[in-house]
Amino acid sequence: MTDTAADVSRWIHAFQAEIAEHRVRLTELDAAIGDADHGTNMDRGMRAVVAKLDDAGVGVDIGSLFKTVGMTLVSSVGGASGPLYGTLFLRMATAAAGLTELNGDGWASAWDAGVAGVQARGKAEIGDKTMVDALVPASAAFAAAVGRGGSSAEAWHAAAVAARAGVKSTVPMVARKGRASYLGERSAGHQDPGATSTYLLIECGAEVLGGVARADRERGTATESVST
Amino acid sequence: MTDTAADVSRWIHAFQAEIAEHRVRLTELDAAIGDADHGTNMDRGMRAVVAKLDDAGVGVDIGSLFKTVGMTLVSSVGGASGPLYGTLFLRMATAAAGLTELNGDGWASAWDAGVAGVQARGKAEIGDKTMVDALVPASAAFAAAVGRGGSSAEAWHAAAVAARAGVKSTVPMVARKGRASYLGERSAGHQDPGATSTYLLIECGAEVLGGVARADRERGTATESVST
Amino acid sequence: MKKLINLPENVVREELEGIALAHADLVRVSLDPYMVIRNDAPVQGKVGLVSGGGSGHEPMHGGFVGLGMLDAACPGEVFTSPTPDQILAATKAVDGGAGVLHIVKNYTGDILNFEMAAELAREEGIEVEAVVVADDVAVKDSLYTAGRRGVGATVLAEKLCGAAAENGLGLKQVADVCRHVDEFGRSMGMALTSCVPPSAGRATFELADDEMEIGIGIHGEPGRERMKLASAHDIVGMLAGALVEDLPFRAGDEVLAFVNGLGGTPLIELYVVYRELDRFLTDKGIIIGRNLVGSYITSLEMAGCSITLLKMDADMTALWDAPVKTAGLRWGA
Amino acid sequence: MKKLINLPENVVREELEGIALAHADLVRVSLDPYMVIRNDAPVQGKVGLVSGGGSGHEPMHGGFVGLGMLDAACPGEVFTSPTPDQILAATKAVDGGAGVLHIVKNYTGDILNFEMAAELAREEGIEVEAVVVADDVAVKDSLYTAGRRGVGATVLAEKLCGAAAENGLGLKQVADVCRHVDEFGRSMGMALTSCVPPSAGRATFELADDEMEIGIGIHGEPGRERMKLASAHDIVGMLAGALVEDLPFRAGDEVLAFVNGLGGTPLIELYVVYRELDRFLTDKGIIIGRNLVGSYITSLEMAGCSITLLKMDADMTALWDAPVKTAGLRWGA
Ligand SMILES: Nc1ncnc2c1ncn2[C@@H]1O[C@H](COP(=O)(O)OP(=O)(O)O)[C@@H](O)[C@H]1O
Ligand SMILES: Nc1ncnc2c1ncn2[C@@H]1O[C@H](COP(=O)(O)OP(=O)(O)O)[C@@H](O)[C@H]1O
Ligand SMILES: [Mg+2]
Ligand SMILES: [Mg+2]
Ligand SMILES: [Mg+2]
Ligand SMILES: [Mg+2]
Repeated sequence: MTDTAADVSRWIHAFQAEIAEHRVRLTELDAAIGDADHGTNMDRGMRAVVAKLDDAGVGVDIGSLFKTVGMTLVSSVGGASGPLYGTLFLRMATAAAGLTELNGDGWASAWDAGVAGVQARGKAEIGDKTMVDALVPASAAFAAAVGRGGSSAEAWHAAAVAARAGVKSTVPMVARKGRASYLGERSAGHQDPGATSTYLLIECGAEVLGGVARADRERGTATESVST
Repeated sequence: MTDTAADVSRWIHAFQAEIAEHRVRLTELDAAIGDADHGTNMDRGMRAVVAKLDDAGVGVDIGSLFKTVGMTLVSSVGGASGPLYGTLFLRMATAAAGLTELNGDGWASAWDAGVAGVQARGKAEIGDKTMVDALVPASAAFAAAVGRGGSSAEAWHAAAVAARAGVKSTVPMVARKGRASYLGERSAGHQDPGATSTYLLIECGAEVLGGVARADRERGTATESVST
Repeated sequence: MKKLINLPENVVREELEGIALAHADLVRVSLDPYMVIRNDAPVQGKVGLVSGGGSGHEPMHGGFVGLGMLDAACPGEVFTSPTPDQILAATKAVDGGAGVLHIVKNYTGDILNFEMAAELAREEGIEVEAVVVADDVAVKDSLYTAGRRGVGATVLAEKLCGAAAENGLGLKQVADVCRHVDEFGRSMGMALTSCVPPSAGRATFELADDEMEIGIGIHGEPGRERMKLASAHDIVGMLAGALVEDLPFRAGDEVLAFVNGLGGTPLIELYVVYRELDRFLTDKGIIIGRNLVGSYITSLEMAGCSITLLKMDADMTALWDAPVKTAGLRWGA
Repeated sequence: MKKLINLPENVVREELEGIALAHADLVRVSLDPYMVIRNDAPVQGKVGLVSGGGSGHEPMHGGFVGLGMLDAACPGEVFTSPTPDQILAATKAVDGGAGVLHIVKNYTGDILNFEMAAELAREEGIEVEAVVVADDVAVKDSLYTAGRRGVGATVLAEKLCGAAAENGLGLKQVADVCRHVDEFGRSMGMALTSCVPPSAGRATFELADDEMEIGIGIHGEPGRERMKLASAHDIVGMLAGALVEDLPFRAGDEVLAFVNGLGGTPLIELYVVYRELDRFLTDKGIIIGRNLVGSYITSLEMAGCSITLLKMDADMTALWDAPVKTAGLRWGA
């Protein structure tokens, strides 16, 4: 498992396409418990990201690639998700600073740093019904697979499975962070939009970088709202 | 035909009751070509008038009775109809100043003065789709009947018939005065609310002072909107 | 009917009580008859300014009482002209010996009631002039109508005359300022939704979800045309186009451009409209010397806007810039 | 969707262009990134004041930029927080060497973006303090929520801090004024109709013709309770009752009473509400020292109102009375 900046860039492009495809659905999820803009926000941000990458060129330094992604998200998304996704990538950038290749351990520390950044910024814990519910288990599963000496495919697959379980787990939760928390008990029964977009991010990694075929992961079903 | 202040007061009371009964209908007529307040305006004014009469007592001077009616309408109605109905009664007051009885000639000159006042104030002519279209022919018919030596019943009956024809004549007219004039051609096909309330005023006189039975005059039909 | 009110028949009284409580530093309010009077009226030696009309157009007129604008406002019931005794009482209350100007919007009811009031006031020895403002180009001004309605230019007239009176000008000169506004001011409005008069309890007219009314009056009077909802750009083209043609306003003319909300339209939309108006006028070489953007002459909760253009000169501009201290319009004081 | 706009995606930019054109005498506007900046910024030696948030709440915040209030506002897209680079750029533009205060409404997005901006600004050597305003009592303030939303008290904070900064107070003292407002200010709102975000194109929630939402947020967030439409008297009882209990406000307390329209509610109704509020507070022995009635923090075209009460003392009152010269709030200048 070693990925170059070009590989990482393919992942980011795939994520942009995925967000564009699920924009309306993500906004609908946000309409139910937030303010109906998560799809619009992420779509605006990811379009800006790929425009930037296509403009500026990807280069070889994975750290600077992540930094470009993070900075662009921060400066184009706004809302809660802008700084959170931005921080995720900016911290991954610090972890991958100067690297031209990312191996299993490299990815694991990047994820770890990114997730820590998101939690430091947003103060959310598992169970608060946020993107953290997808991100933390995914990162942990990735690291565990790498620790067991697993392949790239195994690590990404484990992460995607964990992210998928994480996003599903948000459905019954009562939100304690973000806009959805205003709803109190009424937030239960709805899938968190941020956790859903995070799941899409990791799923894209599994496909593009882990080479895990889409069908294996029942792609896309996590964007369907699950009623309880 | 000689009426005392008490007779005149019965007429005014009857008119108040008539307006209260037809309030909604008058407002509906005004909604079609004006601003939906003629019934409310006249009802507010006539309630104030009878309250004033009941409070202050009617006295014997018909001139002061008319003056009270006119002043109260002026100060409680507002809109176009307040000054116009107010002026009608204030001019009748001047014509009847100091009189304790009104005979045919007295009534005819009072009407004549009142109508002249309304026209001086509002500058409307026959055909402009206003209360003038009921008032002018009614006053003329009253004077003609008196001139022919007709009885009170005959004079009031002639006035009511003329007023009724007058109000009906407003239906096809294109308004040239008041709020309805903004509608231009679209005002045609609607009966004028002010002409309608004027018709009710004269009809009440015919019943209370002329002793003309209601059925004879197909009472109330003039408040129905006539579609063309 | 969805309104923040108690009983519909008490709206005007309760509103006036609210104004009295909120703005005791600026005005005193009489409930019988309804009047909003400048706190320090009568100002000796100053021409008194009185306006009035039906309620439902707030902040006009009660919100424009104070230093540099009206001395008194006479609110009628919703959409119903005030009565002569009300106007007479206000005229007497603000007469500081230099005469009183009545600023009257051109509606039959307003005209007749103000006329009677002026006659009564003159009988009592007060010098009164009345100027009728008739600026709504949506209505044909002809022998066959009651003439153009008085709308947005009235707000400007009240400000400009107020400044003129404050500067010590005489009755005739202050009236001339008002006549200038009437002569060189033009307005037209449009509605996205109807107003709902409280006593009627229902919309005055119905517009489909994709319709608008061009040329609407501030009492919900029908306009020139009902048509499909258009963009702000096209709406401004229609409204401003009609105004510019009417006076006409010409390249090189300097104007005060007034974008007014009708009560249910938020400021964000008014600025979008103002941007279009600026572009429209700039395109024609017409110069915006001063502007006003906000909801100043409303029609209850009607959504929509009106545009008023007033041709300005240096004197008018100086009057516009002069201090004004009212609940609805305030600067320099 | 019935709005006076062109393309929904251009509303904010076009609004800002409109503001730039209408208020060139007060502010300069940047379109990339979006900023409304006081004309004479940076004012040397004065603490700079920056606020911002999603658009759709006009006149807040862009309409509050000027002498005696904000030095800069950062508008985001409709209902979307601005980004850190925007806030950073504004912070740099208004830094007059005395530090910059960020006035932040308590929403996760606003907090996070302002936090990042403050970090970046500090890295560039600018002293930044941030105070979060969280005054909406409709939301439970607990570990289990993102905390109370920042609403009406923000407007008051911007005015009061603006005056404090103008008076030459230091960053910490100006921030203390903001903390005072946060500590002693409470708000609650209610809606008669939903807002319609332009990009969504449809109402955020549906209310039946006889329903209202008590405790609504300014982005159409659900409130405490949906119930049958009540009288202004009862509505004020519910809103003001919740506020008074919460602080609590006690007999003898002096307050600033702020009745705010949400964008689609006309002034006539707000005065009816103000009358009820005055009666409610007077009944409880609470004294209204100052008041504000109008639409200052809106939610697009939502019909409804909010009430804010802020406990005042002599210092706060002096700050309130100090001159302010902005498009949205102006007196004494
Ligand atoms: N404190 C937080 N920590 C982590 N994630 C959060 C936090 N607050 C909100 N989120 C995530 O952000 C998502 C909403 O993003 P978005 O709709 O783009 O922003 P906003 O809520 O400002 O409109 C939520 O679904 C949630 O997953
Ligand atoms: N210039 C006028 N002369 C005579 N009658 C008039 C004139 N203008 C209006 N009217 C009458 O007034 C009536 C409307 O009265 P009302 O609805 O009470 O007043 P407003 O039009 O001010 O709302 C019209 O139906 C018409 O008969
Ligand atoms: Mg959202
Ligand atoms: Mg009428
Ligand atoms: Mg009327
Ligand atoms: Mg948002």
